[in-house]
Amino acid sequence: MRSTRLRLVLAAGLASALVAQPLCAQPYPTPLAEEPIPNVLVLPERYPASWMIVHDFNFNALVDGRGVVVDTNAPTAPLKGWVQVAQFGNILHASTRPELYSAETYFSRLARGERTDVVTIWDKATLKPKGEILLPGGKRQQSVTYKNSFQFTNGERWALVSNFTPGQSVTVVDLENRKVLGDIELPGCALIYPTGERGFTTFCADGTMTSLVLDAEGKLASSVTSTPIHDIDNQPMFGMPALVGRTAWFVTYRGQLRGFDLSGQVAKEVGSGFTLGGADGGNPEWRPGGWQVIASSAAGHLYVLMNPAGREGSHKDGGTEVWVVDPAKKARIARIPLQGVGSSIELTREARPRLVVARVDSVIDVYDAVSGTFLHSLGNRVAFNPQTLTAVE
Amino acid sequence: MRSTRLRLVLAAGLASALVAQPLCAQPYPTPLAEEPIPNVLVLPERYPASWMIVHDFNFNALVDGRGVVVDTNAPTAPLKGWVQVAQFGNILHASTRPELYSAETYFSRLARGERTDVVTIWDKATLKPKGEILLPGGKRQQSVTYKNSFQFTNGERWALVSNFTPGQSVTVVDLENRKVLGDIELPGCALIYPTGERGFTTFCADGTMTSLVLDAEGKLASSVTSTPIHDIDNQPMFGMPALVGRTAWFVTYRGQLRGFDLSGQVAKEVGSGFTLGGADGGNPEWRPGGWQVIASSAAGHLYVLMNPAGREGSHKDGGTEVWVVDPAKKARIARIPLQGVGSSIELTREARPRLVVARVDSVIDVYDAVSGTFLHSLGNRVAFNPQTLTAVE
Amino acid sequence: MAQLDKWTETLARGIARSSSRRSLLAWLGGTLTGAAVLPVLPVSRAHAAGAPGAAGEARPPITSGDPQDPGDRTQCDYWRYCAIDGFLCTCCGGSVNACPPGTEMSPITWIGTCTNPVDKRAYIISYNDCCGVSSCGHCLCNRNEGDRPPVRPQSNNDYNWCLGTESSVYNCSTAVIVGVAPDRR
Amino acid sequence: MAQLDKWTETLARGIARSSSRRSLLAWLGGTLTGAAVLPVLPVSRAHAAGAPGAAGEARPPITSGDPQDPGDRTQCDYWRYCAIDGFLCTCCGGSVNACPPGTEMSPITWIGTCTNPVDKRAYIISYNDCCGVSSCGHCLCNRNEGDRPPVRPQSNNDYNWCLGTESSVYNCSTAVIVGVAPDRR
Repeated sequence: MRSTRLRLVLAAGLASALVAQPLCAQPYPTPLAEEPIPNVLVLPERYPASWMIVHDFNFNALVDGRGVVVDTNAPTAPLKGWVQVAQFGNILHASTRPELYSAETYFSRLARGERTDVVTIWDKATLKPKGEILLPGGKRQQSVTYKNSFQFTNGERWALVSNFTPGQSVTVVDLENRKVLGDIELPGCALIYPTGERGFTTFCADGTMTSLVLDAEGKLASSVTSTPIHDIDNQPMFGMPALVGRTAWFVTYRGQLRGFDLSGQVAKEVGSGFTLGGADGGNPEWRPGGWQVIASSAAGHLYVLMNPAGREGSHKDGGTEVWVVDPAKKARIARIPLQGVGSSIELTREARPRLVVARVDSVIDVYDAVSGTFLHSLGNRVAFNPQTLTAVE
Repeated sequence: MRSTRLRLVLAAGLASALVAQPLCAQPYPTPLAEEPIPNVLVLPERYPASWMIVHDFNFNALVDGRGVVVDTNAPTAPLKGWVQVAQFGNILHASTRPELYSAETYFSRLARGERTDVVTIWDKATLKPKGEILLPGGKRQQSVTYKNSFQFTNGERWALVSNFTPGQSVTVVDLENRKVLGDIELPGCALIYPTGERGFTTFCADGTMTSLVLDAEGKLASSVTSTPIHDIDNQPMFGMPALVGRTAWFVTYRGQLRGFDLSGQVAKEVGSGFTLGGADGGNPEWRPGGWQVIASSAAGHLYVLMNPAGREGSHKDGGTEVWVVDPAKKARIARIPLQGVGSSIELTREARPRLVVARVDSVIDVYDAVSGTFLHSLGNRVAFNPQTLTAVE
Repeated sequence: MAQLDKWTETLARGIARSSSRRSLLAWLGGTLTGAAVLPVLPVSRAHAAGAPGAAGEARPPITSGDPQDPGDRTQCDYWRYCAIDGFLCTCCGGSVNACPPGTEMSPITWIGTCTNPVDKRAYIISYNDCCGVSSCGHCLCNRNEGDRPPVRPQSNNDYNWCLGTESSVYNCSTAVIVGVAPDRR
Repeated sequence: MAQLDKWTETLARGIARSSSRRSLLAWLGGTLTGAAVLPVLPVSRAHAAGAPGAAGEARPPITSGDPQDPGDRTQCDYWRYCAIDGFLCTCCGGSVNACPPGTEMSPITWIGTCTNPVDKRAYIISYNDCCGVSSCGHCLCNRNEGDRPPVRPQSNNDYNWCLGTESSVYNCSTAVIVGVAPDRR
């Protein structure tokens, strides 16, 4: 390329014209080596288990959201790079392909003009876009990001995108063949919890849940609606669960834990649920609080972010402790005091897992998830608004 | 529209179903009045003389720059609204038409994809776009914003847009007929200082200045290049001058003041220039410092932002005083100490002008320009990065 | 705009499916007289930790001048904001009930019931979003009393209600008085 | 890319017009041996007020591990940054001499001459920008020694040097050793 030639000409001119003069008593006889240009870093195709995807929602410029790749074990340089996740978007991390996916909305003139909704396919190693799938209709759901607005199904070959106009539907996207398969209407129901091989479950405003099975073309094959199981008024469940295997553990605003087996075509509640219990120091009481408030370890323990100032309306205020629960024993087994007010938590899938806490002041702290010991802080060097955390599986 | 109908149905339902119960001993017998929906504020077509246009460069999201309309006399609500000025853009305020113009660059996917350079025409009253003029070639100059990258000529009927690829040229835009007239090549020359009726002057890397006259079609009619007048190495002039009538007053990094008469077709230096002088407390010496460091009053006084830590390389560090100079007397007539480190200054064109100082911490302070008295602060409530200030003429 | 009719239908269907079989108006009445209905836009964790009222920026107060409408409209604890979530338009070139120049007011939104501390009435407040201009960035405020998960959109304030507008880009939120609610039960 | 040839021509023409009639190489030599040539991107007034070295964020140091290349690469006072202007790529997923994943390194840029405080050599530093991803937002650094107005682009650090790249959107700036300069005169 011309540009390379020009640069080389310049470099050659410099190298020939500008030879270093020897210095007296120079303790370093050899100058520092010349360094290559261009030089762009590349990430591994498989991210290490200490890495996470942090969704920077960037409230002060919502059009400029980011899916940040973060090494939680590297406090000096936690930020590894990012992919764009524009305007109330979502980010998905694949475990079967070296790809990330963002569901985004663009306007041709930043905040106005022609709207384009897309699923963008990103190369995990280069963080460059590999392609995009246009989403028709300008109906992609825009909300503060819930992971369960954008989920895989069919063994990560497809993605499901929530729509909200405020009519509710889900668009089925074939990621392998990069095309939209169609829409599933979901009146009165929201969020996506993959169930079975090729389907998903959604919770509905009447307190029921509906499990849908898709056919090979992505059309609705069958659906089963439960009796009301969700007391939205008095025991509402946070929208994002923690997975232990294929069991999704939800926590309610008042601290009830409920498990749903999503392995079959129809979601089924596991047992009867149980309470996190109380503790001293609550004013008026301890309740879960934050954005992504529940996480799981590979060992099957649940971690819940807890707010001592629990009351009606405190559920997004963040928390000052993480409580650890063994759902097999239906018992709390530890309390982890935090360095600051946390808003979202996630555990790495390392052999000895770490608890990662995004704080309300944008700081991200890392703890030993087994002992609860504070390990180090990533500072506020990752994201303006770290909204969700996604462990690398 | 359906939406209006739905809203009215809802409102009617509320109004009929939900009648307030009378309260005992109610000291306010009448409830607060219902308020109209929709309700969008509109600005006056002619902005008051206390208003300015503040260019928020928004470094943390350069794609999301803003041209903020600010009432400098309203510390409680200085921000009146803004127009978008995307990605190293420029903003121009017309005095002859109720319009603002932004020169901008968009990409179809925020930071990537197809590039579009435009001049956008904004209605000053509604702050809505009225149209845009596409700029061909993807060559619009992108730099930290200099007002003199985007200027009017031909009685505000045309605009001149600087290009940098790094080849240098100027695109002539017909604002009235919303079309591009053509490009003027300017090898080795940068920035635009309107001269005469239909032309401009530019400064060149060899120390000369060139004054160009355009014909009625926007083509180059003639040009005159001066002898070298600009000692770029030792007495470089800040790029943005202050205008007193059609005389552009430039200040150099070392505090020389030089006037250029731009009223004719060929720019001419006015007199011999003079120095701002020194003062105690300099370490090593007082020099101009900041981004927009020189401003003028309608009375013809010049205001220069001064840095007591003046040295080579301090010229963008901001200043702690504003020095007032009478160019007719070639004498400093006042020193105004500032509340904080200022980076850009401008005077209103009010009967008694105010000095507006944008600080390095994003705070904007307002002073009486005649007495130097601090009047009030607009806080950091206007812009993330207030880069330039433009008085309403 | 046709989407809004569909939404009405969706809402009706959702209500029809519900065990309580409430009508649209009953639903409105129920929510209005129950806990505050919470609408509109994004939680800010940067501010959520503070007590309601912590708007995060020191600024001079903006008041109505009417003793019957007390409080500082630049602060999150102003009475009308009992269910708001987003940047306060009062700080963005708009006002408590008007969008800034250059934006478009969303035709649909969610409403809350907020009690005026002086006249003790419960007012119905409509939190219309202002759309088509990028994030205001000033006076972020989030109060979640009565907020419920996205499964109940009409009670969830995480959705972007810039719907039915030319652009879905969110700028700020208003708090408009649209009526007086009956006494709380 | 053809623009770059044009730029070479422009530069040559500009030099031909100049009173000193220096050749391209002479120009390079002259600037290299004079005050540092300042390149690359935007002044931050938010940080410009601080002394050089005030990067504005507390963070652990990142060093080379080589005693011959001393200093903290996350700080504005690191020796290679004598003429940088922009977000330090070291804080953005890149390094002192590499762009973050997902970006494209600008093929042209401006160079400075920075003295290594340990080996006392003057190194030629190329401040290549990383492009195609939005503002990094970390470690903004601006040092203006030798900076001259836009009339001399080769000595002005206000220009966005994301030129000849697929996108002109600026992310961060590197500081790459490309050679050793002769002793300063």
